[in-house]
Amino acid sequence: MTFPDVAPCGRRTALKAIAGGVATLSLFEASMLLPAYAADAKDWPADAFKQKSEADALKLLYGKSAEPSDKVDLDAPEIAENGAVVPIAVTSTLPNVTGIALLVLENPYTLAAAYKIPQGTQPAVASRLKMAKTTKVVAVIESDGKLFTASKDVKVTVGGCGG
Amino acid sequence: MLRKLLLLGVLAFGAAHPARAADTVDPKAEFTAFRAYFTSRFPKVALDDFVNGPYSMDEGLRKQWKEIEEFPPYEFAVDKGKELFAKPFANGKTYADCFPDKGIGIRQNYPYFDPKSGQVITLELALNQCREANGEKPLDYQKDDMAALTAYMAFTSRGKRFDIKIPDDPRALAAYRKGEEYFYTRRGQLNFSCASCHVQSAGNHIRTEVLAPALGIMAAMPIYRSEWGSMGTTSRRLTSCNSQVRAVPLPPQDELYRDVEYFLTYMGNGLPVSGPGARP
Amino acid sequence: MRCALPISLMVFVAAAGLTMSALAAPADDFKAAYAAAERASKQAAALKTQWTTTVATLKAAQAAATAGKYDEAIALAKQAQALAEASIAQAEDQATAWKAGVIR
Amino acid sequence: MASTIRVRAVAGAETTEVQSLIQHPMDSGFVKDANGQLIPPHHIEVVQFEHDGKTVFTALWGPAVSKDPYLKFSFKGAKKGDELKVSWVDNKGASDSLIAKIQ
Repeated sequence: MTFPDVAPCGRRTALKAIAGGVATLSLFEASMLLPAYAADAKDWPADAFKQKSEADALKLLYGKSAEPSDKVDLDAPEIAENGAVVPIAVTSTLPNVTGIALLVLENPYTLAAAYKIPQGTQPAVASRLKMAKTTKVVAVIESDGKLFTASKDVKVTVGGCGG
Repeated sequence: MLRKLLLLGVLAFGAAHPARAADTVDPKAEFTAFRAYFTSRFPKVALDDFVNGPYSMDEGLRKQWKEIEEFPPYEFAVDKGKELFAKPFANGKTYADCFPDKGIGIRQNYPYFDPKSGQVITLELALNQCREANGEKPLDYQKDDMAALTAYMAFTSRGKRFDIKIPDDPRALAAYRKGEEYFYTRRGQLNFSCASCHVQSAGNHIRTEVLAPALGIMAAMPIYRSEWGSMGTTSRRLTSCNSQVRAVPLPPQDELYRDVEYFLTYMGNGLPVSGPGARP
Repeated sequence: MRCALPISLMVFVAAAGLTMSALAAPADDFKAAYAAAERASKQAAALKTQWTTTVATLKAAQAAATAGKYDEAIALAKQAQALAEASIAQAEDQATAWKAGVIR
Repeated sequence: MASTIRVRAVAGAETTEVQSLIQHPMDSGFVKDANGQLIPPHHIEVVQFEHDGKTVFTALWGPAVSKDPYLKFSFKGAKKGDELKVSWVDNKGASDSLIAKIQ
């Protein structure tokens, strides 16, 4: 099930897309169809960000489960310099990427960030995340409607001396 | 716990010297020895790279640092510092009127010894002296505006070589010596000196962090530490180091802090300004 | 068990001692212990060698006293004094010992 | 008040690389302040990048994104001099936006 092309974003194509069975799409995916002119809080999948497990977060976010793939490249440090600012970068050679998500499994809420990748945008993103403790970090790529993951372990401890 | 402390208390009571042995103070000779210590101990580290502290010592940390430096969080502090630096005081004057070259590209000359006051003047002290001379209240030495101002002034001096002067004036030599003494004196319940970490253990890990070598350690000031989540000045770094070894810090810009900054920055002469710096 | 006797003797004396001091108001004992600790702490501060743990223990001693827990308060005051004295010893030792570490 | 958004967008042959840094505390709600009180969650939820009236990137952030959050991505179809609109909204309804020129 590939996403209806949002651009050019004429009323007719948008309406046809919505008529085309929005019921099967989760709220998150449906909201991708509507053009938004500024960041809109309604786009934010609050429930997905409250989940404690990877599977639950992905179920709410994409409505499906994921499988590992070597076509997803996750760059994360082996030992985090500081758990408050951990540089993370993910890229993929998979086709038609429409979404990327980053999960930090040992954080109180596993989903750290999700990104919508419209047509014409490269399947790669870099960011800086917070990690509560030593954890597995999972990158999820949504390609042709299916989810593929790569993961890395990041050691996180308190920095510095005494106190 | 008490027993350990009593043991510490029974340290050999060094007989107080009736009169301090008049040891001569030779900054130049000590400069050469100081530099030789670090360059021979870390032969693979390029001299100029010492200003990057832990990142000249550990590949994994360096990679993360490089990524953060692409668009570092201290950008906001530099922009705010630039804005504050240009904002006139109530009397219409600005910081530019207090500093040589209008305050641009001069960080490499601080701290300097001021013969008139007989004091070591650090950049932070000079900024507050400028404010007070123009009828403004002094700033908190450790964070916020002072950190933003010194970040901007360091940014405008990036790459310039440190050029700290110790004039042939007994008061200047005394300040250098007191700074050196502070640097090597063990303090706090953990009984560490600056040298315990930044000389003997330079390059070693302490939890996730790597101890920066003392050579060039002042070059990146002020620093934005991920730990603080904000910009901090040399004063903030020195006082927090004291607390970490459980020594009660002196007031920021206390004479001893300014002397140790004078001593340490002098030891980094010739190295490039790398502030403001991002640190763990 | 020859050595047992002296120990039991000591225990007896200590118990007598305790009953004796129980008569003197514990608050006065605390004041004396706290004053001694404070004197040592002030001296440490003057030598710029004060430890953060001395300050914290003094505060804890004061808090325990205000809460009426005098035994604990006295113990904490004594510990604060020990910390202060250890920091003074450290400063006196370091007044000369620092030179050993200088890179020459 | 200076904008909370810093953007560097550079048009390459194929794609335009965009880096952004936004000034925001990104409080997670799990951190205590000096006197032991929990600092309530206060973080950006949605960041939107638009070029030529079309959304080219949307970020959905939770409390685990670092303070003064950074983002890098790239997209096709823009050239030097074009405008790139950036906007964000946080969980308290605060927001900011900026129109940057692609270099």
